[in-house]
Amino acid sequence: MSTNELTLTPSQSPSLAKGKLVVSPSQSLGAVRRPVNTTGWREWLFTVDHKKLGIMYGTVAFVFFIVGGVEALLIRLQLALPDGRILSADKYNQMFTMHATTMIFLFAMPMAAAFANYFLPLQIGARDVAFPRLNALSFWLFLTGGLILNASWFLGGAADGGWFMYAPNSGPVFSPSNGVDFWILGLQIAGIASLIGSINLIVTVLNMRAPGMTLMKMPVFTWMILVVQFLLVFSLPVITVALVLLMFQRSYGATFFDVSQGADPLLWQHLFWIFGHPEVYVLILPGFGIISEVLPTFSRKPLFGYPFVVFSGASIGLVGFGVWAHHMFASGLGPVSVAVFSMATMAIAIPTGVKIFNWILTMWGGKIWYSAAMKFAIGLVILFTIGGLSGVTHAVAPSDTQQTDTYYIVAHFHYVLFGGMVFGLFSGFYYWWPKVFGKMLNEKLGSWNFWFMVIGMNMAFGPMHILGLQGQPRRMYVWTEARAGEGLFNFGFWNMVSSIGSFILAVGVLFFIINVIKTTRNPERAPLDPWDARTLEWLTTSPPKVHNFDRIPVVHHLDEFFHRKYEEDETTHTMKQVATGADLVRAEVAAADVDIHMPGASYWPLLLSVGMGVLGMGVIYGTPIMVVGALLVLFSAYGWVLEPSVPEAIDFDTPSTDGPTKEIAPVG
Amino acid sequence: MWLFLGSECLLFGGLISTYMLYRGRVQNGPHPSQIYDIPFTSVSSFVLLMSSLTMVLAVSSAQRKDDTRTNLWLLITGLLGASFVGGQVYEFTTFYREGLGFTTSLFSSSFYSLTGFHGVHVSIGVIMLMSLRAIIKKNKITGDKSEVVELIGLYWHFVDIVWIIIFTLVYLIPS
Amino acid sequence: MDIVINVKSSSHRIRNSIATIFGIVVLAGCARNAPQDTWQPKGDNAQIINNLQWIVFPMAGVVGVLVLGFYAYTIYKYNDRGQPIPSQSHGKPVVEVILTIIPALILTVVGVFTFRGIFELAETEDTEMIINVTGQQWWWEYDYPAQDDQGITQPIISSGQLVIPVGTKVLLRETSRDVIHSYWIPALNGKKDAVPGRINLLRLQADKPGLFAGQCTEFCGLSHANMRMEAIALSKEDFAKWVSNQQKAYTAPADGTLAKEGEGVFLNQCIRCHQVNGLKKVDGTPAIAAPDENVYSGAAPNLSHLMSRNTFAGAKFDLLNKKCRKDVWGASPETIGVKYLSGVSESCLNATDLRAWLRNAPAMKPMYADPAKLEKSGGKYRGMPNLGLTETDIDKLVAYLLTLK
Amino acid sequence: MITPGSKYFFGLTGLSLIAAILYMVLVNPSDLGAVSLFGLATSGALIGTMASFTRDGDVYTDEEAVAANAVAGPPSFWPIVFALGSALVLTGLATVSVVFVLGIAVLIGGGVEWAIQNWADGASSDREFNEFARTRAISAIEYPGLAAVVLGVIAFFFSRVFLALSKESGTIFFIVAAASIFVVGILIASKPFMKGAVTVIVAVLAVGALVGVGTIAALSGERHELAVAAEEDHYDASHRECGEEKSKHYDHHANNSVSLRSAVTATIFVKDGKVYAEAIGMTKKVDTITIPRSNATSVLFRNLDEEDHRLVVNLGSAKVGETGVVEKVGTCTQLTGKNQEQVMTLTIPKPATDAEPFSFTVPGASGEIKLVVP
Repeated sequence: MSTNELTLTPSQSPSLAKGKLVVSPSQSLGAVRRPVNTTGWREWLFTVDHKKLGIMYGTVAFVFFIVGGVEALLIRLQLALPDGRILSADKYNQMFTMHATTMIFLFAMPMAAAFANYFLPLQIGARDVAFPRLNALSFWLFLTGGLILNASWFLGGAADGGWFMYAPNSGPVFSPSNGVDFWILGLQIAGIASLIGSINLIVTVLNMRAPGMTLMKMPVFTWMILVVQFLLVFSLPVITVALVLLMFQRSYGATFFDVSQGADPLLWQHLFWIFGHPEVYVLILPGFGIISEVLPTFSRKPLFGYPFVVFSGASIGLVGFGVWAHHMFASGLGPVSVAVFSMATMAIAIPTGVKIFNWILTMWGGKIWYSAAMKFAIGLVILFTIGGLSGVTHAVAPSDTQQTDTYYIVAHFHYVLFGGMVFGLFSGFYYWWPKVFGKMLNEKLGSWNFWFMVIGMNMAFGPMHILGLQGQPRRMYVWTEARAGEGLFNFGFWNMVSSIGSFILAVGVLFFIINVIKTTRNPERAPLDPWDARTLEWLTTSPPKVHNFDRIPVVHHLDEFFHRKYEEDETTHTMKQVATGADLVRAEVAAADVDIHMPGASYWPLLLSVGMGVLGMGVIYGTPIMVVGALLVLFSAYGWVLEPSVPEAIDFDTPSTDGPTKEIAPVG
Repeated sequence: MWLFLGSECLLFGGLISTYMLYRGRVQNGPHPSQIYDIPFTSVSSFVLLMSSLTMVLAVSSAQRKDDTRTNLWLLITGLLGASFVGGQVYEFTTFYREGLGFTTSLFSSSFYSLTGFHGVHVSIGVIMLMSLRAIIKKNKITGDKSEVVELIGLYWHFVDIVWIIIFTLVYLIPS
Repeated sequence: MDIVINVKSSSHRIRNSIATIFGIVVLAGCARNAPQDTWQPKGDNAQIINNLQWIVFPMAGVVGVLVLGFYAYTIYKYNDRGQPIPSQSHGKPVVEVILTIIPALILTVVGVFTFRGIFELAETEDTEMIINVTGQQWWWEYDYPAQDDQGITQPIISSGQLVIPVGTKVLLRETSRDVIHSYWIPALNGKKDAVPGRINLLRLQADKPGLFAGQCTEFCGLSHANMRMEAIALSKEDFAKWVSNQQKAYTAPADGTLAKEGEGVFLNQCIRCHQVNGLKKVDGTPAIAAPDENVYSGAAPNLSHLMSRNTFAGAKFDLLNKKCRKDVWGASPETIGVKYLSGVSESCLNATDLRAWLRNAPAMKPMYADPAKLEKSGGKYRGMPNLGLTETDIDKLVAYLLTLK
Repeated sequence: MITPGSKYFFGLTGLSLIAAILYMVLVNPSDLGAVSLFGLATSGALIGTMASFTRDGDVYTDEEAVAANAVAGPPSFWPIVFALGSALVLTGLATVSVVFVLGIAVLIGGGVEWAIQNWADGASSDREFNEFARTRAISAIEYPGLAAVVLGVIAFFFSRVFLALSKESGTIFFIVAAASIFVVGILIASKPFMKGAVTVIVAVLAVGALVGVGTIAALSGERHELAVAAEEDHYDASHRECGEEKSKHYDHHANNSVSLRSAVTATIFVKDGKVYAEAIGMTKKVDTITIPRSNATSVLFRNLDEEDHRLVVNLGSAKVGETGVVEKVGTCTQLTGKNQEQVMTLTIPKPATDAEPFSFTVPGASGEIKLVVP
């Protein structure tokens, strides 16, 4: 809702209107004055700038990536040898639950949100997202959720039911520690964050595109993010219901999953997977989006079959809602449903295949530059193809009953998610680092990073295919010699290979961290257009200014930036360079708009998130805390409503004060 | 708003399916067919339905920039909504008296969750309507009033439609 | 399985040396004798699945090799060697359509076979024998309802090892007493969850006598990894012998023996949860266990004829010592019946594990048996607690248990 | 930085914290009173912080100039409300918790209003502007707060009326009330030159009338049947009567619905006065049903007979409590009509003794199905 009308500027002030000489407030009338610092930690804490939020999302998500990674290494250490003793059964169960939860909800989703936040407005030529303060709220809520989830480690043990937390094993009797409560609340809060974020991004894409940018001229990354946000909007409420039911059961004595009352535990599975399967695409489509930018850029060719890629992305999203029960082939659904879901699952392989073909054909006939970003993108295509094909073997329901819940499925989804998602994100890191920080990541270290990761990944997850087919179930805190088989290549061998691989993988990630540290110390600035890129985010300085674009670009082509640099030679049909990227950016700076209103910083999103966290704790630790949390939430919401979204003129830090306002940032 | 409502649809979808799954599952306490008072609930459903009509009137008055009538219809909608909530409070009380607590059976848990969630939505709607009325009265909305009225109207219709679905599935279809 | 490996080797452009290693793996792949190998069907149902696997895995392998081979060629060929920037074409719809139709066709073929497979596996009409299988944390209970045509005149109850006759279509009616478990004997069929409050059907049939391993495959809490099962297929004659042994009445140990004292200890301690059919209290009334008062799931393994089984504690531990155990596992289909039916003799007993278990069960297998942490389950254990038995008690108990043939 | 304005609230926080601790120690550490006092403390702290943050509302003004131009604010009635709230809290502590909660609510409401009024009065030397500031700061709370109160009042008193009336007249009352709201609305709207004030007056009158009627209704108590229902508890297990004839409580409303089909282990039929059973997975009729011990298992009962029947399960006998009286153990379904079915869910912890085998029977029909618990 607009709060603009509530801003009181001196010209509107009744006293001045009457011409009386009184001392009047000359500043916006917030209950608390809005933060005006533009330096130091306050700038970050109270910012509503989508770029800063994007960087914060990325940083926090990367920290959680490390946390989840350490959990994974502990798991692999435990399983390297039979009857491992590194972790107790209890700790191991918490470890794999939190590994998955952390990687999915606290790394993959927010990291995608980081990219989306940062680049989506830039790619569509907007100054910010539609609701900047809501954007800040999303971030802080996500952080609160993440902290609550991980706080459980220190407060009586983390959740231990596996990331899909099947009822009734997650019920109060079977999981008596508070871990699952923390898990529920952490996910609820992180879920609210995602929901707000996705509505925000959808509105941004639909309403704030630069002039001339039709939907079919949007970069593929933006398209994929849009599809993901729709998936989130429609899948998150379902998990919310499931979590609420579980919370009622655990905290308030309801009996939704209590079999002795006649409950059906499959309800949880249905609700969970109606969310859970679209969630898989939520995780993977951003990766697809990133490489759909990287592959064309480094092949110097547009994406092959742009509309097909877009529509296959959308149809993957759509069909993704109709295949949830393929996670439940073994749960006794009855042959008809199994057959239907089996077929639907096969059908989803088709658009996925289309994507792979299009990526390959994008490179066909190109002029390929194998930079680190490109290597990761190629790695994604290969690894995802393998993961996709093992996915087809799961679609064959009878075959799936042999493979599901074994290491084969662990291998499958790591190829899909690690191969298809993490490689995409790393590709994005290398591709966009110069844009975000104005410095180039070291290509040589990038290469080491890539090769260690790709070898480590295949050594860690490749053998899991074999382990699964040899019959090693997942989620076992120990495996036993008695079931390992004979000969050299038994459980023992492959588990060891896998564990070694996981450490090689970790070294690969370490290379990335070294690279980042080295780059930060390196004073050399990156060129304005290091990759000869194709999309609008490069049409501004690196890093971009607070208001993103000095003037809002007008779009005529898909890959607008590229087409401003190159023109096709009529006779030879080759491309002729007419300008460099740097030239274009300089031209933009020269023609800058003046007096750009940007939304001002705010305390409230942060405070509201803290309030939500306290409220959540109250569910576990008692009503008084809940009351405190609720009051905090109400108080911040009140402050929020009172605060005008755009600060008074004196708070502007944009250059000029005279001249008409050309662009007013949206409110929210 | 549409996105939000779409999201809400799924939320209610989840709750309704939970209810549909569990409606006959009674180990203790009364069974749905034993306590539902269909005539009463029909009336309250009808009241809610009428409030949708008055909401339409409010929106059309707002479009004609007729503030007094907008206010009137908003008030009426709010009152009808409030009396619906009153009906629900009554219904919950009688059910409780009949021995149907929140944790009595699966049916009761899912019934209260579903209708409770809906009741909260209606209450929020009523509060929005009343506040909106006050804001219009004080002439606080500088922009297009009818747009705001329409948005809240959209929400109100949504809540209403959800109720019609709930009423049909929960009360009318014999389990 | 080898197919997957092919995909990998070609995919990553990993050089020849590594490919050779994978080649060896392929050879090793089928000869490893892993007890839970999913590619070694030993019965009809598993065979149906295996046939499907032999369609879809090679198909995936071939497609993978083709696609990735083509990709490798692209990567090699279009490296930047100074060629001009290519024309900015947005692709050819014809190619797209063809590339959509080809996978669709392949998948349709796979789909048809899958469809048939699903309905073949769901067939239960011609069942010859039923067994109720009940899962709980963390062991399986098997009970055989009376079925005259199978020679079962009284219900049989057992745990740890499922005994079935060869060539008979056996229907498992699975359910659970607490959380969801999953019953999986890979050599005989795919897995099927045991869902509390539901009865799921799973058909097994073994072609030849043999011992088949399995493992609970739905995460079921603390000791999920220790919830194992074994299925033993016996020839029809041997199965009849097994049945008659299971239906044999209880014989109390002779007075004055160590075993008789063990019976006393049993009646003092174990009977709280563990039933031994036919056991009588000192006053002559039947001793009925009350697991429902002590264990949350309300059940503990019935120990009648314990020594006819080869495992205990959810099949985590062997009742046979290593040598005897190997003897049974390694037996040929012809001899396994005799070896299995001979049960556990004193010389074959795995006394170490059994005694350790009686001494302190939760230390041997993680269970929720700490009374301090059982608030949410109303003070009931989830698993066997530490009974604090003395060594002499344990001696007596072992002697007694050995009489439960 | 503690400003004069915030001191009040910090004081309030301290006092109510002490009160809360005392209450928790003396009365009950976990009930509503403690929560409310605790909430009062927190809200006091919050408002206090807010006041000190805003430096008592000295919004970026030159303080001295304000002081010099200071104009007395309009008279305020919030202190009185505040006092009323305190009185209610005290009364509530001594009497009913509803009054107590009401008091807390009034206290918070009055406090907030007072604080903001106070703040706005000091905001500048311009009264109009101060008024504007007040409205702006408060309306975000006031409107929804008031709306919630109105909603609460209507819902509460409406439901009281229904509870007091009989089922039928309650429904009629509902129709009349809703219809009159609607009709009055139309009547007012149909006037070409309607006035907003009319609406308000009518609405206030209506709500006032409702409060009046509602109070009377609340005082007169709930209708008879409800009180009886609460007392009798038709659905209590002790009312379960398993005879052939109809039971007054248990068969109060017959429940002929089944939703647990996936879980039934066997189906028991009665047809032509005879009982027989079928079990899942068995092609032939069975005369024995095996149910694992301690496992909730459902059995479906289908009546194919002309007459009503119920399924009874006999589970031996047991001593009841400490009295030592031996009673039959068992349960039954409700009376089931022709072609209807009902589910019986059983959890049997122990096997039968030889003397008293378990069985299913149908009163009024011949034959029995043996029930085996191994």
